[in-house]
Amino acid sequence: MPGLEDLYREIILDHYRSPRNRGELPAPPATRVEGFNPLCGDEIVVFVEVADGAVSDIRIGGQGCSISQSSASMMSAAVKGRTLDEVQALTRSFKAMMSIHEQSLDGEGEVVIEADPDVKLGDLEALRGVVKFPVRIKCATLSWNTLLQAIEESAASR
Amino acid sequence: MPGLEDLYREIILDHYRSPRNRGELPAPPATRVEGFNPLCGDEIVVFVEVADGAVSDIRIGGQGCSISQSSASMMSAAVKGRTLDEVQALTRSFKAMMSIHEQSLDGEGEVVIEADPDVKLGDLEALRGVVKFPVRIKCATLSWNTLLQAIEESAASR
Amino acid sequence: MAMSVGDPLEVAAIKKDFPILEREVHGGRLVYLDSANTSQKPQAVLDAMDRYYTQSNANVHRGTYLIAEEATAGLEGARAKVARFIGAKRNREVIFTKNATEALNLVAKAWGRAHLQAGDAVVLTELEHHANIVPWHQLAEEVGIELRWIPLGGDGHLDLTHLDRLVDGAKVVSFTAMSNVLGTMLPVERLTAAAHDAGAIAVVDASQHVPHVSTDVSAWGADFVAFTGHKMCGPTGIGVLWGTEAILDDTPPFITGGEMILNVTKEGFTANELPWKFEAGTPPIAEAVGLGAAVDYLSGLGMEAVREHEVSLTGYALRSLTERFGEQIQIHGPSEPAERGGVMSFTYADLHPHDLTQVFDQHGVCVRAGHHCAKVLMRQLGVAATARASLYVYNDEADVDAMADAITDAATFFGV
Amino acid sequence: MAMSVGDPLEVAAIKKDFPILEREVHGGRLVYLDSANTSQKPQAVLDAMDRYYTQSNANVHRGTYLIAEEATAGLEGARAKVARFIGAKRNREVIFTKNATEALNLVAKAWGRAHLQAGDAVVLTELEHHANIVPWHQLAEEVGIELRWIPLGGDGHLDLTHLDRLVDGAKVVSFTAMSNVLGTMLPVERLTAAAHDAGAIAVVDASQHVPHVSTDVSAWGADFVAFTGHKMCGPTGIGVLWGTEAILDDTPPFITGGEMILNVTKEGFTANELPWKFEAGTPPIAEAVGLGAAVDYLSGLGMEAVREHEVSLTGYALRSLTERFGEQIQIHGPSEPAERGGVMSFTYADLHPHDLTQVFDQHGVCVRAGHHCAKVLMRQLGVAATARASLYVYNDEADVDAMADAITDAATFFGV
Ligand SMILES: Cc1ncc(COP(=O)(O)O)c(C=O)c1O
Ligand SMILES: Cc1ncc(COP(=O)(O)O)c(C=O)c1O
Repeated sequence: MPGLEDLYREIILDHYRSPRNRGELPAPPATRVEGFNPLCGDEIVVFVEVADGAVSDIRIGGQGCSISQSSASMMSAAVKGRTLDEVQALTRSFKAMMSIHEQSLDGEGEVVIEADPDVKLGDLEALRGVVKFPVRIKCATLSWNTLLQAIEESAASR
Repeated sequence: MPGLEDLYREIILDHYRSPRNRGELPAPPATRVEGFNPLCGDEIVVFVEVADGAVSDIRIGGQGCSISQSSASMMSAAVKGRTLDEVQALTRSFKAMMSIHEQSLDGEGEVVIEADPDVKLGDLEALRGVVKFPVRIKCATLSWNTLLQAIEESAASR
Repeated sequence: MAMSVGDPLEVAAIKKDFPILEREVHGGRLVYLDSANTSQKPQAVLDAMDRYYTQSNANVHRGTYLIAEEATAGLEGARAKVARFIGAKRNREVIFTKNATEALNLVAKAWGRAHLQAGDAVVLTELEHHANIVPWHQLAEEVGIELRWIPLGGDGHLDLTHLDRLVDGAKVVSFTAMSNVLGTMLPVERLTAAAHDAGAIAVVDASQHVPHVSTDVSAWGADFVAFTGHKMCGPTGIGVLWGTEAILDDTPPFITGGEMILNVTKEGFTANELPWKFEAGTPPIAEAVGLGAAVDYLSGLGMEAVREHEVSLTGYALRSLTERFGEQIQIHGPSEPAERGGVMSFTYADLHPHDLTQVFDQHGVCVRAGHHCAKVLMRQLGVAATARASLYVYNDEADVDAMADAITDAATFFGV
Repeated sequence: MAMSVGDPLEVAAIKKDFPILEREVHGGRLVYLDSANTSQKPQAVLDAMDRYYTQSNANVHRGTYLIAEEATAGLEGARAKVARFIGAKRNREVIFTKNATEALNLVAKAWGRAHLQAGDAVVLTELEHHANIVPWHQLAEEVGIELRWIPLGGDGHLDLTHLDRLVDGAKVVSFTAMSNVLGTMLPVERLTAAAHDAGAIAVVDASQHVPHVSTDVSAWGADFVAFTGHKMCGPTGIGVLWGTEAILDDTPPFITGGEMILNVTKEGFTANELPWKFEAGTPPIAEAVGLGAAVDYLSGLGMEAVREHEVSLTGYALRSLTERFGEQIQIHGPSEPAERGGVMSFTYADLHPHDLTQVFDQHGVCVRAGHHCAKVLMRQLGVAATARASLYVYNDEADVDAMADAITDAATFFGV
């Protein structure tokens, strides 16, 4: 079955079957944010604790397909202990890999996000094949958008 | 120009150029009702006086195309002095000629109106050609519908 | 290829009427099992629209010239066809909208705003599509109506134990005629009668019913019935709201502008008569012509035969999937094919439906995964998503078998 | 046949792109002069829709399978094309509606209900189409806003003498970019600036502008811009509302249901992000694909060339009709072709427009007679109806001449 292996790399299935950082954190002090994929019904819950400008702890709840679940699991492993700046850079690089277009800062049309060449995606590289399946891109990015929102809310609540 | 002569018979153009019963009546005692053809903007004003169950006087105002104006003019001549029953029968026969379908009394679908064989349409026969020009049927019937409404309102106001 | 003996439809011939079914995807044939989402279109419908555009395209109800008269006849002829198809008593009871969603919004907002006030109750069911929920939520926010829910019972049916209490004092009972997730056929006449007994109006979302089951809105006794063109072999961009003349006359206009007025001044406006009062602006003319052709197509097949075909094919699907996959597959909804439409929501083992249907795609099998715009129902079912296969006139047992093969393949691929 | 030397468009070739123009009516060729009402469609647009239906028809934003992805790409690709065509900064600022009328209703009702209250003023012009009047009348009845009118001045232009006083304290200034009766091009940027200076939002009805004149909504500086697909070589059943992201974010959803939600529970709902928040239910998918092809077609001709062609042909028409009929013909609107679009409303002697255009039909000449959904303007002009000829890319001097011949014939027939 050509193509499917591009999407479902072994490491993805591994994270799907054994998700890292699954669970909850008491909120507060943690921030809890739910994310929805309106198309398929996937729901993700991100619990994040920010201390000294870094993600001190993170947990993932909710349910979804292998792509959204494994992306969340890999994300949680990748951001734990990182500074918020590092998390931002990682998110940008991940979205760049997903070929997400965003509006440019001066509002002149939409631009392709450029990856930071210094950021290493590690395991997350396995999700590169998702780009060939446009409907699934939202599955892969759901947890990231939810994390960004959680970090914003945690900043706002201080 | 084949076809146009079917629509614009000489008698129609005559009524258009020299409309009968053009003008106004003081209302009250007359009843005044405006009719609109929403498609072309034609507006007709019917002034009708009902006494002893008959149309004792009628005047026509407003503006419109040759078909709506001549139909109104012929109508005014045809109904003046007639009993309300005769006006109803005449209207039915006129609409039958226009192949207007109306909902049947028991509500079961729409039925073709049957003309009363005893009713003579006279000059109004000249409007028969309008049927071949469906958009113009509303022009021909505008004054009739306005008259019916005026008669209804005059009954209600007593 | 498995062929059903005695199928009331000649599916092999019907498939040829639908050009898209000749398409190859991923090197194999297209197996379209997502007609509850949108149906495919027969060539006759495309031809009717092309003929309209290349012969008679003009705006309607306006021009004195020939092609404008033809365009008007096309639109109004389509209205008459639809009226006959659903058993409407009068053509003017058929209002063209852009889809079923607009039709239901018209009811909730135009009729609802005019007739409901704070504290009034509207009864829905847990089976509803979002199109029959969200407009009522908006009205609840705006005027403070109360929503009540007829609960899901066993085997995909409603639990009607407390129906009388639920409708008591309600002003509206609004419900789907057939669930787009479970296929459940609701007891429309019973619900309509219960509504009327309680002094409420009955609104039926027939989006899944009209395409598949012979429909008689007058026999239903409903006040409003909504459905959508693209699920019944018609084009996108057109839906229908049917209402009794009495209730439509008692409903203020919704979307307003040109074509729906008798007069406009700086001070105000006077609305035109039915049906135009509700059709502001240029209507979906080509789409109406296409919908008329779709109605002709379905009438040609015969709605009784369509229904028989779907009952028998649904029976085959339920049997063969259960035989083949046993406990691994969980199919929601009524177990009795005669009590349901050809819509089957299912899950397989612990495979996420999204992953399952992704494998299906590799087999050319088109099946939708998700919440199917029925999140209230999904919560009641205790699932976030299902895979949903849905059948129509062009499907046969070979299509069902192709999906079953794809399930086997997915199970192997994911090692479950 | 009169041919314009140096016409920026090759009309003879363009005519061949529009299959309906090959049609015979009453034994002669079809002379279509009613494009302000609805335009004809080039084969490329019909082909794009047929290709969609025969290759990729599926519901959008839902399926994980190939044709659903293609359908989604078709819809979103069309959105991007439209955004580029009108100078939108972001695709998500482009909302697909069923027509311009729905777009203007969305503004008056969704934005208006949320932001206007009793006593607030909305400024319109006497040139407006009913689509930009009646929704505001409804809002006036509902919440008690006050309508103010920028009056008609000389030569078909607005009288802007008291503009500052009219917009003072207003919340909305809503106006057409080009009159559908007189062809008048309004000073959009000036009106938009006046609105903003007064703290009002600026709403532009560009239904007659986008098809004929290169449009840059961002340069206009407007808040909302509405237009319709069927007047710009696109299909029926689709319109567009453009709005700045800021104002769209500040507008509650209008029509609601599936596809426009993030979540729905029994208690309430959360709306999705732009543009889907405003696109409830199955969108006009094939129609969007067709509109995208229409935009490609017009871009291929070049909107500068389209405009130049229309200015020159309008000039020819104004000159030749005046030369030929002198005092007998009264043509409304700006006398200077550069200040107007190719829309000419006229009356001939005391012939009623309906009778005039009935004779036109015998010559295959399609011209509309009536109030053109602008009864407020008709009253200002002091007429109940006009005949209206309107030009587009496929018209040439021979078409204008054919209408002139038909006028002569009507004059003879009616003996005026
Ligand atoms: C200026 C103007 N605004 C709005 C409309 C309404 O467009 P539609 O009928 O497609 O909604 C029209 C066309 O009829 C128009 O000319
Ligand atoms: C039961 C039901 N109601 C309403 C709708 C909405 O139809 P549309 O999207 O055409 O408005 C659908 C289809 O999505 C449906 O299945």
